[in-house]
Amino acid sequence: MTSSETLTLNLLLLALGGFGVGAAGAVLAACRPGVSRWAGHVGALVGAMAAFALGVAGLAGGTLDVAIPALLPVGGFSLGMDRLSAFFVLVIATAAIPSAIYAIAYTRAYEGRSSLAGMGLGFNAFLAGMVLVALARNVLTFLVMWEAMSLASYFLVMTEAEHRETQYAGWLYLVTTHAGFACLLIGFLLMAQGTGTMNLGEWRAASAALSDPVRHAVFVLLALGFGAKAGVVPLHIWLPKAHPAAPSHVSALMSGVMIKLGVYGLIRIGFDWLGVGVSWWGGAVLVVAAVSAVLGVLYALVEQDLKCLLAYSSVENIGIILLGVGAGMLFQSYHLDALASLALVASLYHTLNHAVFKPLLFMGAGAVVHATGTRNMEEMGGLIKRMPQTAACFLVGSVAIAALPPFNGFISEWLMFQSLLLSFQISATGINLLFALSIAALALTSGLAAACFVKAFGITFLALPRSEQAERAHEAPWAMRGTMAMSAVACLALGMAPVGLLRLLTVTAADLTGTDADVRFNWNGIVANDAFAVVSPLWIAVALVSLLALVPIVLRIIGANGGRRAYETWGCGRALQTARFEYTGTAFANPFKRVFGLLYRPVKELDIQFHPESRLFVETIAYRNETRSIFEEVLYGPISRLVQRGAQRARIVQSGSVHLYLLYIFVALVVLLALAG
Amino acid sequence: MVAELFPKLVTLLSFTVLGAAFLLIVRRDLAGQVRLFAVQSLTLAVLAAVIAAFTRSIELAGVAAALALLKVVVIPRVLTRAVAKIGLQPAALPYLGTPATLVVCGGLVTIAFYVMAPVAASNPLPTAEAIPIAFAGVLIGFFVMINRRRALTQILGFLMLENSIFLLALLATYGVPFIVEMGVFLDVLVAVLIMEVFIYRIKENFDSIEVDRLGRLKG
Amino acid sequence: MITKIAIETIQLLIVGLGAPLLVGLVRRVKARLQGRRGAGVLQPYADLRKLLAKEAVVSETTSWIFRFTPYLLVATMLLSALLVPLLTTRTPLGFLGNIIVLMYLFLLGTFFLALAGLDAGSAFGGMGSSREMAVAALAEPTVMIAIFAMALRVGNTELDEIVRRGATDSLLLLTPGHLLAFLAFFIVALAETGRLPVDNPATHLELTMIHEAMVLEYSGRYLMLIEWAAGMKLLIFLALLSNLFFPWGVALTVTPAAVAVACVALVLKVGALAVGIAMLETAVAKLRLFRLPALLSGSFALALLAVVSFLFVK
Amino acid sequence: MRALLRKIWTTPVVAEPLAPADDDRQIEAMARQVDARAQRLFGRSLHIREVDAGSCNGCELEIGALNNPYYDLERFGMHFVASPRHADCLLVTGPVTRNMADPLKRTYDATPDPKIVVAVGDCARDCGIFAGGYGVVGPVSAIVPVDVVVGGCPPTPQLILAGILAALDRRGTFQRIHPTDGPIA
Repeated sequence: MTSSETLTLNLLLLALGGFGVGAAGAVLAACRPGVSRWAGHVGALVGAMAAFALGVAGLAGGTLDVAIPALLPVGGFSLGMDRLSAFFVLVIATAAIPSAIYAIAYTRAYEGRSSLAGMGLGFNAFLAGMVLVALARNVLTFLVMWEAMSLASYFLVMTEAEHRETQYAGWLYLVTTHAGFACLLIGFLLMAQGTGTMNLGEWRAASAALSDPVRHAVFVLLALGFGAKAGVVPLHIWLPKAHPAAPSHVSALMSGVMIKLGVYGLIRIGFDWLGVGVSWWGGAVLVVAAVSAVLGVLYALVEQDLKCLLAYSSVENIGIILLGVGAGMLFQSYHLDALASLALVASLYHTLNHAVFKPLLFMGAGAVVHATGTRNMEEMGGLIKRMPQTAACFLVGSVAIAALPPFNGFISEWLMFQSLLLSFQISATGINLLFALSIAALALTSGLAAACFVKAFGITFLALPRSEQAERAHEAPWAMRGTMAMSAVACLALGMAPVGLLRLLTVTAADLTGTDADVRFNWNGIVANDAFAVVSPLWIAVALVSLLALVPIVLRIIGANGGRRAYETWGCGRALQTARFEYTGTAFANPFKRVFGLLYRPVKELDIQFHPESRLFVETIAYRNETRSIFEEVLYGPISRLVQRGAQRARIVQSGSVHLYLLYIFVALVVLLALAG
Repeated sequence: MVAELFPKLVTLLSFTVLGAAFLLIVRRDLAGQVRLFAVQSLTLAVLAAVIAAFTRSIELAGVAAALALLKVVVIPRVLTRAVAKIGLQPAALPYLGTPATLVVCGGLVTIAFYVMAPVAASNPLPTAEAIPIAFAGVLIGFFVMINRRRALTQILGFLMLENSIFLLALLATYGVPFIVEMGVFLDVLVAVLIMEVFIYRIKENFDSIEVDRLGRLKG
Repeated sequence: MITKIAIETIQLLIVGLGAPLLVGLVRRVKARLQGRRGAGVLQPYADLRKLLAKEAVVSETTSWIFRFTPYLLVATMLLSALLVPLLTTRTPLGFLGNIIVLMYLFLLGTFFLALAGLDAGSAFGGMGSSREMAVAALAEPTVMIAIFAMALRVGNTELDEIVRRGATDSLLLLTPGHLLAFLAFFIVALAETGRLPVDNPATHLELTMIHEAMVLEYSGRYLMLIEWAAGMKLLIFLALLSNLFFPWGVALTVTPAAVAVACVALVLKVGALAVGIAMLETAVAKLRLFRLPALLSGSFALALLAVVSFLFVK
Repeated sequence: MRALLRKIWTTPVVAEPLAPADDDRQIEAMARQVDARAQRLFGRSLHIREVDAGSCNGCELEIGALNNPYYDLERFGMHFVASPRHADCLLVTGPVTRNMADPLKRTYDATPDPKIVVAVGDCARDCGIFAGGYGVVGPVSAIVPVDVVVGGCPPTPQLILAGILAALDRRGTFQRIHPTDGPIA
């Protein structure tokens, strides 16, 4: 064992130890909620920091090889680490560190309401499960950890199980995640049978032996399984329900990293396990990604529930990430490996970025929900005066997720655009058109995302408070603000100085495709494909800030009037200025609702009650303007009815007679013996 | 230089013809549609003249002149008179809205390019690269005839279709023989006149020129 | 080094000082077309100077975002002025970013302006923000597809390089895809800069406003900055249109004579486009808000056709 | 569009030129004065917000006429704006009714300094024929400080221009305001 392996092994043990101690501490101190809260989350923090170090070590070239045959049947418990695994461990840790600190303060509100021991246990198990999924090197290890991660997050979603919607969300989550699990199980078994090995690391070499139909079947099954976890449209329906139902620090992790493990799986099947794929695989991923990105942000735009909005925006960001994955797969099948690497770099960059700003936004939303007691944006407003620091952090997150310079989302989207634009190097007209449409989809997504976060920030934080709770809101505790500030600084750092990370990502991508990415970079800028496109994030930021400073100075020199008088908002001389005159979130989204009416199928109802004596006096006006989800109505409605009918039929076999049950077993045994013989 | 410029110019003019077809889709008022048709025909005549000059063909120059006379002057006059006689009509919306129509026509252009690109590649003439454009015009003309409710707009769709076919012949073989072309022109003129009479009939009988109402004629 | 500084300074001066002149020119031509005499072309300078001398009345409801936005808008426009190839194909600060960076800088300004519109808590401001974001979002795909068309044509997305290719290969300008991309980009420019038929810059009716509704709350120096920035945005868009699609006169080498010619050419081209816009604004009416998607989808179709034609008609 | 452009081409500029030898000497002389004064006081840029405080709309018709090609207010660097925040001058019409008294005050307060107020029409001066009506509070000067009153029922556009000029005269002292309170930002 080399010294680097010792280091990584120690870091892994430290991480798992941290999670283990955290879980144990939380459970042992169950009767002292305060202690349990600290123990659970400090343990998680230590573990996450160790995992961060492990990820960095892995990206720097460290490897890991752990095999404990006795722990699990069929191949045993086996862990390993290549750069891709290390990168995802890093992503997990990046989101977990702020979440854990935030949770220490945030979960205080749950004392006496929910079991903090359960939360501590679930949180640590969730983190450990995710880290081990990324490191798993054996089918059974992978599946067991995948299930552990899913179950732990399910229990965390159910923290506030007393609400009906939470129960529904939990149920939906459980069903879809297990449907996905079933797909994964079948896919893995087919793969293991075809290649003759349960070791994930050997699949790439062995996949050549697979017959074509099996390869396609494995791809489809695994893509469905991982896609369901990633929350791509139309497998996304659980996501906007389950993520908001969980406590905010857990939502941050679920949206920030758990769904990324779906991306991890898709990258593995697209670039590693199945070798170089056929072109329709990449095309399919590209189409699904484009649809997810556009629909995700469209649904986010009309959402009034702040956390739901963020959850839908996760669907959008997964779409953006997968655009890169799909494009990379297509490039690879056309033997443009350097471009494939570029697309993959863009994807991975966006993965990390999303793991920074989405938790930031969820933590901000948590602080707001904590302060106002509601998730409905229509009851917020004016919070920038009451919680200025939270507002500033949330603004940074919003600008970053809207992919605007000089923050990190901009860099990854810029890279993504370049890799898509460079698709003109493929000389197949149909593919070119497909890329043109996905460029349009990405552009539409970025425009809509900007609109969506203008709404999210503007309605939540600006203007006058729309409810009494918002009026009385107060700034979040320092620990929560501190973690948000930390994430905000990370957004800026990753946006202004992408060099270090890019260096690691290009190596990671090169490991998968075998060729260096078609991109050069240094502190002065990033150059894609030999001067095809240039950007200089650092200098843009510097120039922007200096111009910003310059303008007021020049104004003062030329003698501008510096007077400022505060007066009420101009409302055409109206006597009363209340929050009722403000534009609401619903109104803000209305133009989009009309333009994309085909997708939203808005339901409008206007109900006016007149005064009994005169129609000139109105007693009440009720206006309802809701959107319906086509997916739930058109796609899942029939499926669930079908399943229900099937279940009704299947009830016949459940007779209650022990003799009959024994007969079933006996028949099954005989059939199996006959087949085996 | 001329040899280089010529194909570019042909392609550009062909695209203008197609562009006029696109504008016709967007345009709502009948008089504007008729004027657009005149513009399209004029572009076509110019294109024919350019090709005539390049190939030094007197026949083709004659065709260009005849085309200019017939489709830029005569037929628009006839149609404008028809528009004036019918008077103002309540707006009849096409079956598909403008954005949807644009999407469909965009798709038709793509299909036309996809189908005709090999044909264009195998044709040795310098004008060949514009063949897909002409074919796209044919498809769009067809679609306009399907999509519009008014009899007059359908005539315009037909005329556009005819223009595109002429363009196709021009690009692929530098035009069909003079005598054939003249025959076609005559046919078109007669067709337009007959259809005009029909429009008046429909208008008198139904007080509308929406073709849907013809369904009432069923026994 | 000195030439580089000189070029960037000239660019800044052209954009910063030329913007009011451009706005004045458009207004003057429009007035003349309406049978009026109109204010002189220098009127916007007087307006801006007067606004600087006035106090600013700021709503009590607003936060720092309201006051920060005008400065940010001006800063983004000045930064854009530094990286756009106005005069030469060797713009010294061109390395800051390509055309996509430029579009995102504009979007950054729009983002904050929309927030500022919401900040005062007035219904007008919110309405303006919502509409502005809708128009911006729907225009975005056209921009990117037009960029893709250009990438297909010249194999590059660097502004300098696109202009250089256009200037050296004059036959390229005759290709249909080029003109289609120009039309698409032109419609987008109208939408992004709030001109008719998308938005009426001279309207007094709050209910029909887009851009104006967002800035109803601004006064004094803040209003001056916003109007100046709006003028600069118009100028940058027109300069982009003229240099990307009609790169006549752009200096390929950096010599004083060539740069002088480029200056004159730029003034002529932008002036011609401004007169064109004034004529268009006289001839067309503002589109109803919910007819805008038809216009923008039309521009999208044009851009897509440009891509198709570059793919098939080489 | 072609027809429209032809029409534009054949229609001359109908705005009265500033040169003498025009039949309507009164407006022209005044307009010249406005031109010179406005230049000195507001740097040849004056933005006007119109407030209807209860007028019968007769004055509004005349004010509207200022915008037409004949009077063409814009050539003097003046134009009407949509918000008092953008305005330098309030043009108030009508006897101030009860419902409009408060909005008028608020509009005045919402206008940044320096600003001028011109009351237009007999009603704005002394409530005209509406004086003593139960819904009328009083003339404009009872609510906000007025710089100039333009009489007439309704006043002609020339007179309104003259009024703006006079107002500029009386407020001649605030030509240039220097930074007084607070830093720029």
